Amino acid sequence: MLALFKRDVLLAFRSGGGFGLALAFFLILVMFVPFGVGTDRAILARIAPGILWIGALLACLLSLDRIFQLDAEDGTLDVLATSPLPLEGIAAAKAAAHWLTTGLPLTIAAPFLGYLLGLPQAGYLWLILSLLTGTVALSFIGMFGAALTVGVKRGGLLLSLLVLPLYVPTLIFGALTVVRVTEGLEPLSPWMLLTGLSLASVVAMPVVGAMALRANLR
Amino acid sequence: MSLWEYANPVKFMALSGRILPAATVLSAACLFIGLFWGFFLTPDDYKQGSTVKIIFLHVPSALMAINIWLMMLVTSLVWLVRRHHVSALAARAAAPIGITMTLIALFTGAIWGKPMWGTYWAWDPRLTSFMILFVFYLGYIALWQAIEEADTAADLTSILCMVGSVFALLSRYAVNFWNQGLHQGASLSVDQETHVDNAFYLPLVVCIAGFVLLFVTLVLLRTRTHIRQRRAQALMVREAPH
Amino acid sequence: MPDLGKYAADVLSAYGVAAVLLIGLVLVSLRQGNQAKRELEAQEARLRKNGK
Amino acid sequence: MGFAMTLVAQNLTCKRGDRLILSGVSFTLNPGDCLILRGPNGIGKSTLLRVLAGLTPPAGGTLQIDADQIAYAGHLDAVKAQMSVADNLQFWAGIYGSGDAGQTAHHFGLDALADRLAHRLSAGQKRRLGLARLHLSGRRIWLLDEPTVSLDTEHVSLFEKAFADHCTAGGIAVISSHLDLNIPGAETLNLGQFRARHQAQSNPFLEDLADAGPL
Repeated sequence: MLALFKRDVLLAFRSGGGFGLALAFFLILVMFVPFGVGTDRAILARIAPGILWIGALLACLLSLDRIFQLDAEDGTLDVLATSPLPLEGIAAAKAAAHWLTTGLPLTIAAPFLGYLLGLPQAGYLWLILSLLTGTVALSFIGMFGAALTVGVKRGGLLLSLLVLPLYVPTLIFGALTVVRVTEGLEPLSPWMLLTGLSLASVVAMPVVGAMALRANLR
Repeated sequence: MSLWEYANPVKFMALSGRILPAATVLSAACLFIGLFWGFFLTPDDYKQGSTVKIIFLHVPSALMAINIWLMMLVTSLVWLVRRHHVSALAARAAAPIGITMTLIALFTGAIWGKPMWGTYWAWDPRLTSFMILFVFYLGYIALWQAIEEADTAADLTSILCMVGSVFALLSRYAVNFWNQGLHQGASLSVDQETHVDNAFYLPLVVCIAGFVLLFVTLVLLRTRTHIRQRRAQALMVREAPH
Repeated sequence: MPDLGKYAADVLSAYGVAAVLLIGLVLVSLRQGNQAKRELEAQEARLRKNGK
Repeated sequence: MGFAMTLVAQNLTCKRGDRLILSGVSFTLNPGDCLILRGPNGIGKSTLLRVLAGLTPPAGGTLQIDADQIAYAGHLDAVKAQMSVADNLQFWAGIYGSGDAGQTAHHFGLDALADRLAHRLSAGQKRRLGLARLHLSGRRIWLLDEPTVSLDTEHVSLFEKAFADHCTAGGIAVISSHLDLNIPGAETLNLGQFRARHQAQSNPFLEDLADAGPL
């Protein structure tokens, strides 16, 4: 499992990998917000938590279809499925690699982009914390969507349609954590729910992801 | 005589063919009586005026929107566990009905909302949940259409339905957590104190029965269509050997 | 026609939208059903003719 | 060894989509046996190999095979183009938790190419890398789908030798091929004899549907 995880991380950084893509997309998205809503500091600061969370979520979505598609195209997925690794392990390793190469960089980039939007002082710690645990759920749920659509040619759009509704609770709890702290309310309860959701995804998503993969490999 | 026998397509076609005319007549009658009664014979509400008549569309369609998803969940699980093809096809047949019911619930709700709350749309938890349900239906239908191999499509949509149900519940909880709403409590409940007035209660029950029967009629009709399409594919194997 | 008062437009449009959607669904279902039936019958006839 | 290492297929039935393509496929392979699957295009060689590999469940019949000993190679090379030859081998060594990547590279004459990115390999070199992966897996049952396609005669004989060595060492190989392979002691199974009757459906539901009178 470790070997697969390491290889996926490595490939993300190689040419044609998705590493820089998500970050660049996140930056551009945040940059576009003042173009759309104006430069009023008060408005930007107010919508900053939501923008950052939605931006991270969409950036995460961007590289999901690479999780299985590339391995399916060159036959690696078939071989992996007959290897000592259980499909659940393959699914988990790939989701974890996706998180390390997408979720984690987005988390690290978020406070800087938050500064550009004038996120209130109190928000930074919880922005980082919420993205740190929340992007785990995004990667694992997204991996499930990728497993469903691995057999569909050019399934990127379908993948988004399937995954976005599944992202609703994650987005609500994640953004709410940051919104609440910037409004001077306690952020702990939505954050705990968010983290619980992430933990549950880590446990459950590889199982259903493997089910979907099995159906697709048939 | 067990229910599982209707997993045999021939038996299902025979039975559904016999039920269908009766179901059609009954659902048309119930819908006509219920809606006629509701529209023409009920008094105006002292507070809501004539808009209360929208209840006869809004409540049944909202109930059906959720229950059709539940029915899809059950038939999907039956497919995953026992691999009865008719069950998978019934889930497929139900989805477009479910999405239509969701749309009716959303539209009638919005139209009702304007005079009552002063706006067509508010980010009320229930409205929001229905919007989310709508997107779930969309994804489910899109997945069926995207996958060519019929049994694989049945597998994948069933898994999506299963996982989607969990996330729909989670979303409902999350949305409640996020915003408290404008909706009144349950319209229908055993508790005489809270449920809607008797004058509306009876026609509402007839309307709900009408919607349920309409669903049964349509789901049978659509399942029959899918079985015929499946037979056409199966016969293609005979037509073009290897 | 009952007197719908000042909300006439709202009530009527709600019933209108619902009617359009429901009738649309019924018509689409019927059309798909008939089409599937027709195509299947054509196919069955073809198979019978070829004696398979 | 012994019982667990034999591969027994009894009355196997394979499907492709709605269509039953093979039925009644039976054979027994003991350690050291090599089976070459022959037959016209589309007969179901690839499908049978996928069934043996456990990727596709058989539509019927029984299959006894030690899943922990399977090394499968489909018609795609499963080679990562963006990684070097050495990295590719190292990765599979990590997945199978066995074998020495360097030694295997040497064994298959891939030493000189070790640092080359896989997308710059020729078709034959890629195939050789795929073969090295099978060897590296340390698994006893090799399932190969058209391993010699697009290879020159020199490579073909290299492959034949590798299969012969594997079987001599007590391994099992099932190889689909469109041309004759010269492997000593190999048996050939022509799948044409197992072709399912051409009307057969892949499951009872479809069989019922197709057999029914007009619906």
